[in-house]
Amino acid sequence: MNTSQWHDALRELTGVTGVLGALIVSADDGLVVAETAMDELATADVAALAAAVVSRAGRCTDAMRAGVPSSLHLAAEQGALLAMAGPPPLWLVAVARHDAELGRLRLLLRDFAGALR
Amino acid sequence: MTDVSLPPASAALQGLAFLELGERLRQRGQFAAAASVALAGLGHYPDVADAHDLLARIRTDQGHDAGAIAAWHAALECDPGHVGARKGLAFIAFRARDFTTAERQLELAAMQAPHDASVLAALDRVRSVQPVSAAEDEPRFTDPSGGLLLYDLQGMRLAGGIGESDDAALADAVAAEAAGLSREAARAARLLGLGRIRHLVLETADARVAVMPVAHDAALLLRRGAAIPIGRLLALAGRAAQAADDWLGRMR
Amino acid sequence: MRVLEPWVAAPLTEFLGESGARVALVMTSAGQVIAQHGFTRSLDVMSAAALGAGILATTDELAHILDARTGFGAVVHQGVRQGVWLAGFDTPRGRWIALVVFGPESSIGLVRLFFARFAEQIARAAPPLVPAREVLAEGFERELDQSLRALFGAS
Amino acid sequence: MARINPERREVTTSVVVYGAPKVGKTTILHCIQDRVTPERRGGYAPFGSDSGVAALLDWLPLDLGVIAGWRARVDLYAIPDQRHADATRRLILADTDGVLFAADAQAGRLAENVAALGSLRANLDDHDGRPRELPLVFLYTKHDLPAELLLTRAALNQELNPRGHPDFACSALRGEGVLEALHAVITAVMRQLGPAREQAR
Repeated sequence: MNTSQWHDALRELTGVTGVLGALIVSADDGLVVAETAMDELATADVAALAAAVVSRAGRCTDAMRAGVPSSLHLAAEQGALLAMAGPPPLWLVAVARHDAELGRLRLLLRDFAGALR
Repeated sequence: MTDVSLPPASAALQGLAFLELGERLRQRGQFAAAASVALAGLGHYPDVADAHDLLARIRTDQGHDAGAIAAWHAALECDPGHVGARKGLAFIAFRARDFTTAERQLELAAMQAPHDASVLAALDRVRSVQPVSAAEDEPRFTDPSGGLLLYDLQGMRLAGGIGESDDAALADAVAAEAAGLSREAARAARLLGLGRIRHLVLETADARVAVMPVAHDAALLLRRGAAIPIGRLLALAGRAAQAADDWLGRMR
Repeated sequence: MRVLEPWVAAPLTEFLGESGARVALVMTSAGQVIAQHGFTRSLDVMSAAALGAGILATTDELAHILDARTGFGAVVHQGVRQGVWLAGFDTPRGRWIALVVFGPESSIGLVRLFFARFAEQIARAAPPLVPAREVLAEGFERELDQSLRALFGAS
Repeated sequence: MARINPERREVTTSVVVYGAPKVGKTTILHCIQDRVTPERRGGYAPFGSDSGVAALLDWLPLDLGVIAGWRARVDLYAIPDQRHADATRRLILADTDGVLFAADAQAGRLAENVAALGSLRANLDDHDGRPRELPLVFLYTKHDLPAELLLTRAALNQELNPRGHPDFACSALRGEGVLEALHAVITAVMRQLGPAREQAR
């Protein structure tokens, strides 16, 4: 997948009902690599915070000797953050409202994360 | 008369050929002969896990479950990662309708052999027949190898363990990291306007982990094998969270 | 933590806690130290302040040459184990500079995120500026004269 | 700018020693450091010199004690002559409260003094190009050399100090004149913090 295809994939993710934005994040630096999002989503903040959660998740699964995280789903009262590992250090991240089609979003994320490799 | 051409007993015991011989006798139903070969072999090779595994399978076929369980535990003492022993113990537990133990043993087997199709199939089989009754299904905090950990947000372990036998130090280390994860996830949800966190699910190649806040400034982490459906994992975690609420309420 | 302006302490403490940064230095654009956390030797503080201010001044000059209208938000040096974040920000007391050192437990993204909040808090926390004029009362020059004589060892 | 801390009644001002290359700025700071009572000055601190980089900045903090109820301090800066110090030079001048302009009194150095004075003015312009008016004192150095080599004070003032700012002849090596000039520039700087009145020359 080349970078222009990245944007096509991100647009498709953002097209899922209830999705506020999708981005590719460099987990090491917590920075945005590519993004498409609605105006109200602060993608730079999403990148920093998602990368921080991914980093903590990795330390947790490492302590449990359960391997490296490949996906992460944070569900909260008003919305959710989903993240799928691409080729290190990239992660594919999406932020959605609580009424979003999370099941479909999750499958798309999995497919695109795989294609990022 | 046995129609098997038996090499002279001494020769049979030279290498580990007795394992193959014992297995062939077992498969032919000649359990007594198979048992004597296995026992003789164990006399010479007491710390060969496969030898205990062979004896355990023979005992299972003879219907001596207790003997089989003892032999498989002996095999695990020689080799804690012995997948055959885990599968054997799971089989006996399953036959006795002890689905929780069966699932537990197969999960430990899956940890050792994450890509062993027979283990994953057995896991699905055990899970599919298990009645979804709360009591039988309930991961208990009191079971240190139950893969269920309760901790406070400062990272101190309150109860439970993480499924690697009852290694307290490991469980404490996981509690410390899990608290960091819980705090980070809660901060991210708050700062991104997603509201209060409900749960977090992590997937790795070997495991699925649910992290869920619990009242009284605590949280729990539930670890299961990679094959468990997420919905089921969250249902288990939800029930554990209720149990934790009550338990912490009584404690505090 | 050591602060020259007490009202800087709370925002700086929160910034360090949230961003996970290890060392932080806040200074005027001339390199005069306002607050620092994590430095152990005062000379390091002075050197870091002067060098940091110099780097940002040079970067502003580069932005000027490149006609980058708004200049560069921040300068980041990312090493293997540590990163250094240098950024200027406007405060009621003029343009200040922050130099932040962060390790693997933090990231450029987190420092950037919580630095923006830190700058906002500083702007809100700054007490009204005391007008430079009228600080010293009438007749201060006699005391000043005595002090300067004492300073130079003259009786 | 003067940094004023009303809670602790502290005021810190800064003075820059400015001048052409080789005029002896660092020597002037050393001369001051040697003659100021030790307990009233901080350690002389060349910045960055121990890290293999030529000193970016020389700095000498002076404690004036309590004046009219305020703890007063003055930071003296001298910016060495390296090319790459331009950014630091502009930066320090942007925030300074006064300038001690050192000019080598030798006739052969006049052109360099004029150039240095021009660069000072350019660096003192604020972002909108308006010249910043701040206390300025002239220090004509090298008066330990034979008089025939030196321009007279009148000639130096005519070329460099037409507006008649305070000026002092000095020999940094012998230490004469430096403290008087410092006294004058600090007084002028502190006067900025006193009651407003017709600017005293």
